[in-house]
Amino acid sequence: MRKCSLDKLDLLLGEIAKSNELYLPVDDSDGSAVYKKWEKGTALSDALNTVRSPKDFFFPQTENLMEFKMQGKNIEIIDTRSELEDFVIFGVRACDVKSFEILDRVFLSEPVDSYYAMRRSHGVIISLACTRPAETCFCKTFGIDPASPSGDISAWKTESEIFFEANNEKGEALLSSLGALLQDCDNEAVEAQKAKINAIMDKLPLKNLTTEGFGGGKTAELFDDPHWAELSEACLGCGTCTFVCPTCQCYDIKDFNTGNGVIRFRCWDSCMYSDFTKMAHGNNRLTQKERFRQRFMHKLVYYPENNDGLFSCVGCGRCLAKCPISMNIVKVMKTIGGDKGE
Amino acid sequence: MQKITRDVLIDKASALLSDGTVSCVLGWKKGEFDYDVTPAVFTTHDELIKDFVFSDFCGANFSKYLVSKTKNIEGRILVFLKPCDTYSFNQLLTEHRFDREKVYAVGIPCEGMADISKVRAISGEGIASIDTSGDKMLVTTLYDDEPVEIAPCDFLAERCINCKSKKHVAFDELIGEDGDVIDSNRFDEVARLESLTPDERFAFWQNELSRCIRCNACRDACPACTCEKCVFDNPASGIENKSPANEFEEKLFHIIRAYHVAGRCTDCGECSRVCPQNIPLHLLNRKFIKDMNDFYGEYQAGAEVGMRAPLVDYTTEDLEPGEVFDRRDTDA
Amino acid sequence: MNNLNETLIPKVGVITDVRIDTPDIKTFRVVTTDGEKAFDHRPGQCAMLSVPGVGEAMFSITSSPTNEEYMEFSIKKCGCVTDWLHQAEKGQQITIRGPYGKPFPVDDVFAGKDLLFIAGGVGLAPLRSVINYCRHYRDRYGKIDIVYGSRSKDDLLDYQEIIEEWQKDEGVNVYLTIDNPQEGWDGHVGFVPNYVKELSFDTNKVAVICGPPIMIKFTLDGLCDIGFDKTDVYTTLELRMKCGVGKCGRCNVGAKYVCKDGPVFRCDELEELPDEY
Amino acid sequence: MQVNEYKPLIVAFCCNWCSYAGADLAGNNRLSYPADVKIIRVPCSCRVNPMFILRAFQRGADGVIICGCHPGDCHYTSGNYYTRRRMAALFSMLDFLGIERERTRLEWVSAAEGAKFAATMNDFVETVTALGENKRLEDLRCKK
Repeated sequence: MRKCSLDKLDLLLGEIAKSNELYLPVDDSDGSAVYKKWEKGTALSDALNTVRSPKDFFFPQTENLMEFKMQGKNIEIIDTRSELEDFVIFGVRACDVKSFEILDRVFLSEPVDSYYAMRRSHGVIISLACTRPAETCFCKTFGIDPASPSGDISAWKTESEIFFEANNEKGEALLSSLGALLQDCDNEAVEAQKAKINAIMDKLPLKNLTTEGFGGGKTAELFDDPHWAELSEACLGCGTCTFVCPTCQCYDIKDFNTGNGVIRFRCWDSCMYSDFTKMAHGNNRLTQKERFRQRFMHKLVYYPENNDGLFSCVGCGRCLAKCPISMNIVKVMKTIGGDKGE
Repeated sequence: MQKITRDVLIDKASALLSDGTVSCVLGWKKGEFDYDVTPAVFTTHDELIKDFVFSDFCGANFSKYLVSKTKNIEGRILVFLKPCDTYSFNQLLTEHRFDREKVYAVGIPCEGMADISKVRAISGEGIASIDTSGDKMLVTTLYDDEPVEIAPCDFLAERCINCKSKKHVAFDELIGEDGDVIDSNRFDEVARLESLTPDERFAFWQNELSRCIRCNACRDACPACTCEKCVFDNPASGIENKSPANEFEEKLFHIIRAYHVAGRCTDCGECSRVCPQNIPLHLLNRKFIKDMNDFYGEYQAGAEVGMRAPLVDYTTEDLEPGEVFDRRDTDA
Repeated sequence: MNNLNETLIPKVGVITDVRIDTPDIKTFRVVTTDGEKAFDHRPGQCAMLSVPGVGEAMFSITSSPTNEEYMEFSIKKCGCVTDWLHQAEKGQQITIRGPYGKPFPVDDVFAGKDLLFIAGGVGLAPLRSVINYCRHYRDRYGKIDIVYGSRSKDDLLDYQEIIEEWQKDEGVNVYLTIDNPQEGWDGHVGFVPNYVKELSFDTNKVAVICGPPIMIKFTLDGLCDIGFDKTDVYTTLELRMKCGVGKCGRCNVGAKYVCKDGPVFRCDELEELPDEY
Repeated sequence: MQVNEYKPLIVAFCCNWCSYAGADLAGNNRLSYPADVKIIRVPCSCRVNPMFILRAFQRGADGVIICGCHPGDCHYTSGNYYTRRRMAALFSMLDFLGIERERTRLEWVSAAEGAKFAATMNDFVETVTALGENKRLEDLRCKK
């Protein structure tokens, strides 16, 4: 374990930024936190988490896939990608680090998505333990420990110091490169910090939320649950929950005619949108109830069924905070899951 | 705090349910916390007792729900309307979006609704409970033993601080006393932006709109956006339902969204309330409202049923677009 | 083979022949710019065809894998991409990627069995690939029965091939039907599900159904009525797809992705999935 | 260097019944206006959807001008009155977003006003040339 005093954090970030692009949560003009590129004087946000999840780094909201040049009947396909530089994401919370594992299972399973894989291989993740979990947090439900985040390097912030521990070679290489800015230390302070966080975790209102009743093989039982209709009743069909979600990974592939060629790009899509499954001859999810059900069944049943029981939710609480009508996965889990009739 | 209590509303709803005036009630359902209420339809007294809430966090405008909820129902639906909701209600009636006979509207007074992000900014994250029964809001967090006191001026949503009317313009029945149209300062921020240089305005909007994630929540929550098929749902538009690829598409979406409701927007402020990225979208709508008031005379969408909006009307003596700027420049 | 590392980047294909099958179905012959087959596939698999600027869509490969020169796609005009393709002429380039999906189990389950193919309308397109595969390796399979119906005589796909080749094959029986009586048609008239029941096949065979959802549903019911077991009946599904590799998240039925786990499903498997297709 | 050679691309939406004929007349009378003005004929100036204007900017226009019949002379009685209100609102909104107000213009040009058409175009091109390239409503993907 190594440490650095907080007043030297700026120097440390500057050192990291010398050889890598460095991104970290900073306070935005509207008061919320957002990942931004570090420049001299950029301060780490004190907010618990960013509104947009860090999935953007590996799975950007819009990404060009290729370009086509057309002449007469002929088509030329141009791969427009350029080589990426290494980059570092600093201050990723435990829940968001876990979300990368969930995305990896989709994009890195055969056939590998090379766009995602390339970004993933160039990114170094420095996680940061939470100090002030919010009432909307329920990461424990999915077995995530906010006091011990994973990532290439784990970090803990106390009142006066910041502690680092490398979790793999990639992380070790980065920490070593920072040389004298870091001092070796024992893990006493970090252990104390962990204990403090865990004490708070026991006070969280959603601490007893359970995944009981969900998981692979539950399709038949839950698909026709009568509660879907009332849960989805007020749903506006907007894409807020899907776009702030760190694990939502559905995308669309579209063409844009620039006037001198066609750019094929992919962008986030939302199962909440009415045209998500619309085909030339019809739509198999006609009402918001079906679209709503798809989102939660995917996270709580379909995904675990295909991924050894791993749920596709990390309990970050973004959808709880941002849904315009305050409908969210917690309400769904409590209504149709194991807590039924609580 | 709200002057009217949950109990009064439940009594009213239960009475109307039991005498058969209405078959269901569109109301607010309590959530996990003290602030996350969800619009819901109640059909029995027991359901109301169990889940109905009314507090400073019941900001959602119910009028738009009537478009879908009045279809396929037996009897009438009871809806509670705050003064600003009644304007949207009238506007939707003007556009023949729902059947008035299917609705029983109960006007309720509103003391202004809270903006949870403002509350959070003061109390800090980790809200354990919120007491809205007193004049000041008492917020207890997981981290402090003593509650934080927040005054209305600090927690009220922007749209409520600049409330345009406490008067109900449509109802079948009113609970409490009706208020008046208020001479609010709602156009001050628009005027401030107008007084900036074009470069400053460009920088302001560039920064605000760059946060847009195109979740479409502003459109989906807007009571004026009730097209069966929106241009932003049409694949042929090239910009349907998808994230903005660049700054141009951000602007395109927001200009067209605001433009399409120009003259029909009642300034209910739902667009800004639902925006997950806190973009002050209502300023775009207010700009149109302010312009139309300036150019064509005062007009409040939804004030009465059947009014003709400025953009579907004309006089032979209207200003030329060029004169618009000349006039503003001489004013300034 | 498609480069696995670049699943989303297609190859350029050339339309070398366009055959007008019915008033709204054309069959396109596609090869790469080198004049070769774009990739190998198995019967029942699909490919993503696209017209840059118009869109990309999944189509079943209707030609048999045993055809080593080119691939064929029978495409009904019904949306943006298909409208555009219907206007395309010989020599037009498009893009192609694949193959996608799970094929029919032609080499294990089907081997040695009597086969019954039931198709309606453009639903013959995915089956033609299997039928021709089985005809090619005729000795590996038992008797082959084909029931094919369409709205009218003019709407029968691959009519020439059916008359001139399939019907002449030994051990292959073709039963054609059209929905309504028509001048110049002396064959059977009636809907496919009813015809299948009338024909009352013996049940010791594997059946494959493809057609409009309503036809599949009634035909399956009909087969069950005459004693077929759902474990012996296969069908193929179609839903909106974008990536073709089970990642874009829209073609799932329950936990199964049609592009990856389908499009071929055994009817008993299908029954376990939620009714959302 | 390039600034000197800069020639703006102008899109002119012209009403079929007046301005388009006005443009014809300008041509017949050998009145010159810059070739960078691309005319799009519309059945009436009120056919111009705000989206058309934004699209024109997206596709590389540096200025967009809408020409219709003089108020009172609309072939469809009142189309241009609506245009006037719509464009007043839209131009004001573009200005509110900080987009140069001089890039958009509405002019009334009758079929007899060939000279006015040419003069209007010359003036508009001059104005937009002075502004330079459209940077605030551009779509980089559409630039070569």
